[in-house]
Amino acid sequence: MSILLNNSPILILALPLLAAFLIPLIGRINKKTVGIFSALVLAISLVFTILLAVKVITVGPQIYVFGAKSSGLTLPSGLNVPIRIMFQVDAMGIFMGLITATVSFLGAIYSLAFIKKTEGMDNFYSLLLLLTVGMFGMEFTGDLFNFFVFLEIASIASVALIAYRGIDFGEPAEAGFKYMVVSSISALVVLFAIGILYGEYDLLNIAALANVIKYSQLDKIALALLLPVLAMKSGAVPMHMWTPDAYSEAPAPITMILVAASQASLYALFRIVFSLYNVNSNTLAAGWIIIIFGVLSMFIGVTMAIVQKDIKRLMAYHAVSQTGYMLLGVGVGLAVLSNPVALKEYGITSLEGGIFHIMNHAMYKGLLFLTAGALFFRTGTRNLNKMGGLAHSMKYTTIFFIIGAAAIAGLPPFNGFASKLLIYESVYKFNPLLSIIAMVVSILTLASFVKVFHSAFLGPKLPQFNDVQEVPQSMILSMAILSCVIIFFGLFPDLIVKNLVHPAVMALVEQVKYTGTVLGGM
Amino acid sequence: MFGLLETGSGSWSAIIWVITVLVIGVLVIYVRNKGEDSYKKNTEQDKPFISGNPEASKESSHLSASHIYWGFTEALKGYYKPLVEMHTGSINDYSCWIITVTVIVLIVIGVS
Amino acid sequence: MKEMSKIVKTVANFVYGFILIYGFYIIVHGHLTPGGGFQGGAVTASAFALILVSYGSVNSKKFLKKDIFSLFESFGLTLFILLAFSGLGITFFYNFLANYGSWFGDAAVIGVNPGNMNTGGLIPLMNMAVGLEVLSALGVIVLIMAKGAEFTRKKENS
Amino acid sequence: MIDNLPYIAVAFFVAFGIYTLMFKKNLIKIAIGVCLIENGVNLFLITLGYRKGAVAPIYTMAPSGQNMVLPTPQALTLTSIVIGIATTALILSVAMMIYKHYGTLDTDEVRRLRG
Repeated sequence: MSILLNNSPILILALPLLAAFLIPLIGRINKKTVGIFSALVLAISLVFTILLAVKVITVGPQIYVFGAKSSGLTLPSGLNVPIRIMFQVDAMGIFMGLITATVSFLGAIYSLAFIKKTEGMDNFYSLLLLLTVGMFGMEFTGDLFNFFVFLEIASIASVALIAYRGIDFGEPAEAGFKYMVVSSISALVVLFAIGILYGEYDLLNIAALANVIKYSQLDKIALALLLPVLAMKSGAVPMHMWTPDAYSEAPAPITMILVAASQASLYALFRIVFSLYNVNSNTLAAGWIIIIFGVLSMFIGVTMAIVQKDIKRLMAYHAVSQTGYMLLGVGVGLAVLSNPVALKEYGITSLEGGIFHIMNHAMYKGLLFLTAGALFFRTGTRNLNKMGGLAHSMKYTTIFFIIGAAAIAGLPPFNGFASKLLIYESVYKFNPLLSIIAMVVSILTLASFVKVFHSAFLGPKLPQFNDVQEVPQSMILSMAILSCVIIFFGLFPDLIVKNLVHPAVMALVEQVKYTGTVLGGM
Repeated sequence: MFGLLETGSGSWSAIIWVITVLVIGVLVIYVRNKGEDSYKKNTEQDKPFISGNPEASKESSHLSASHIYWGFTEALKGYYKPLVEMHTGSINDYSCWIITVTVIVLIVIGVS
Repeated sequence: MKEMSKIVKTVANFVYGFILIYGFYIIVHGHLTPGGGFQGGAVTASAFALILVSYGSVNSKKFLKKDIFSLFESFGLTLFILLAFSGLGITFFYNFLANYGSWFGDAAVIGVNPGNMNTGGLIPLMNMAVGLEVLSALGVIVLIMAKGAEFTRKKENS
Repeated sequence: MIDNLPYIAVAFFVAFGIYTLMFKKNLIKIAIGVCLIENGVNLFLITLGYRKGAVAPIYTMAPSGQNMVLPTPQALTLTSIVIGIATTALILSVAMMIYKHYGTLDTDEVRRLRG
């Protein structure tokens, strides 16, 4: 047992990876079992993530070195360099890992009923597992190049999943093409920046790099290359155009996982600015860049959402808008990072709001995309103009939609309110105007979800939807779990903030905690 | 029990909020029940009054999505027209935006 | 794709075996010389592409089967990840075979060496797994793209 | 000057790649643009590890007493090439799917998703 627990950082990844490679073999014998098999593997992975989270929160950051007993390699000259590939799981990494594990597990359960076509189904589950592996890797890795590899694994898997229906329809292929091009541009720019950092310091390990980084001209260039492309991968305006395309055309469970994948890029952005550069860089400039991305994303995302007619496209624009909240909260925290007084007064709170919002967003946006998928599953359309009166025949879906919509609009007592409150109050002390924009955006969010609710669920029962029924049980199960999580987070936000979010924020803010675990153990 | 979430300038507890809402709701229902009770089910009180015009069929009364917030988008036409046109859907523009923003960030970070 | 002329086919027949052997050589010597699983696999897959181009997609269906390729692909991948799992007693990817005396277990000479095949522990085995994976995966890609090209040609002609 | 030649080549690769991505209207050409940037970045990584007059870092039958170039960037480049193959294969297959449904590869017409 202890050997499993000691190896848990890698088992979280390696088991889905093994399953992803086994599934084509299993699929040759029996096609029906692959879905249950992958859900099972992801459940095991979720259990390991929870165990690892308990360990990280209580004991401290965990280091896992590949293929050797220690992370360093002592050269004959006596120089000790952290050359090995390693996983470094701290509170922030495991926070994101929990999101990934939950979301991908629920996505697999939802897919059991949602993916009906038997041809190519084993490939679907393989890719879903590979996408999960890529996200976990991005969140756990302590090595820049390894991060690039996992970024590419995640984006290749997600493109294949977005274009999954491209055999029958043109639009998914188009969305996949666009996403592939932008994500390979971003990955190559990331690789270029990694090359710059490597050429300067001969190091790839994030902690070791953070220890020696000087913020020279080259480091500035590396930061300026990493910042916009990682913001792009997380869907920040004005580079958000791939988001509605990809989110609306992917199958619904995949869209939910894609939201988490974009948040993994967001995590990488935070990791770069906090753990790698921290106060060495000009945090005010970097912070304001992130704040401007955030404000633009919030406002343009929500105003574009109001005029949409496609339900998943509308929700995708909301995903852009909600990403803005996270960027705003964390950007304010970053802008005051080198000012200890302001950091203590409102910076930490603002960071807590931004980080907490990541988890909340993954939950309620996942739920909303799943309800949109349920509507598509039964009605066969995503066009809001053609829907109506579905509350008569899909009662559970209606309830779940109301919960998700209330949470995204920031209505108490759901979880969206808790994190938005943290953001409003702390950002108000930094700059009142930003806080007011955030509140206006919240109102517009509510307005546009009222539109969806009215046009899809309310109204008389339409004749063309007479034989519409409630969705199958596996879909209801995953939506119900997400709703329970949302209500729990909404009722007890202090528990989550105290036990999960605050350690994550401190892991980001205190650079020494990150570098010390690697360099101290050498 | 009532875990307070510190927000820096105050605190928030969803449990207290829920209890308050329940208490107020009970009060409202109590006050409402004390009022005049002349409503009778299944009489002509149930029917909508449209100045004597015949009632339209229920199916035709559904308001579809593009009619909602028509006034809002019409009033903000000057804002929406360029914004919607910005989303051309052409992959060339997507890469243009990425390159442009990267260059701007390069300049800002390089100067600061 | 259409069949090509007799000259091309004869030359392809002649070269095919050499390309395969060269690819396998690169795979097996992955731990000693430049190359390894991916490069060798790509070379091997180019032999399949040669057959496909020279014989045309209809004729080459007899000996290039997508089904078998995809079977080998997942087999190679599974083998690789199982080899990585086998070191789990210490850490993932731990090279427990190296310097152990048995399979690929001879101690490697530090510095300039004559290139003993029997070194490297798990690494040559992993190279072989990756080579198997890559040659079959690229084979599948080539076959599927040939199938797609067939379709677009039909569409253009009609 | 002559030492910096690889870096100038990198700049050309990346610049042509970006030009192709921004102004070329054919999906296949856009795939080529991505490949160009990728090759530029790979060349950049390889050049970082190069030392003048050094030999390849292979100990099998190596000439003794000579400097060797840094092997790590070469390992990175190999990985990046492998990933690049996957990316290119995926872009091209998706482009084929688009052609199947849209009957064109023009980016001005491949934009049913917009607004």
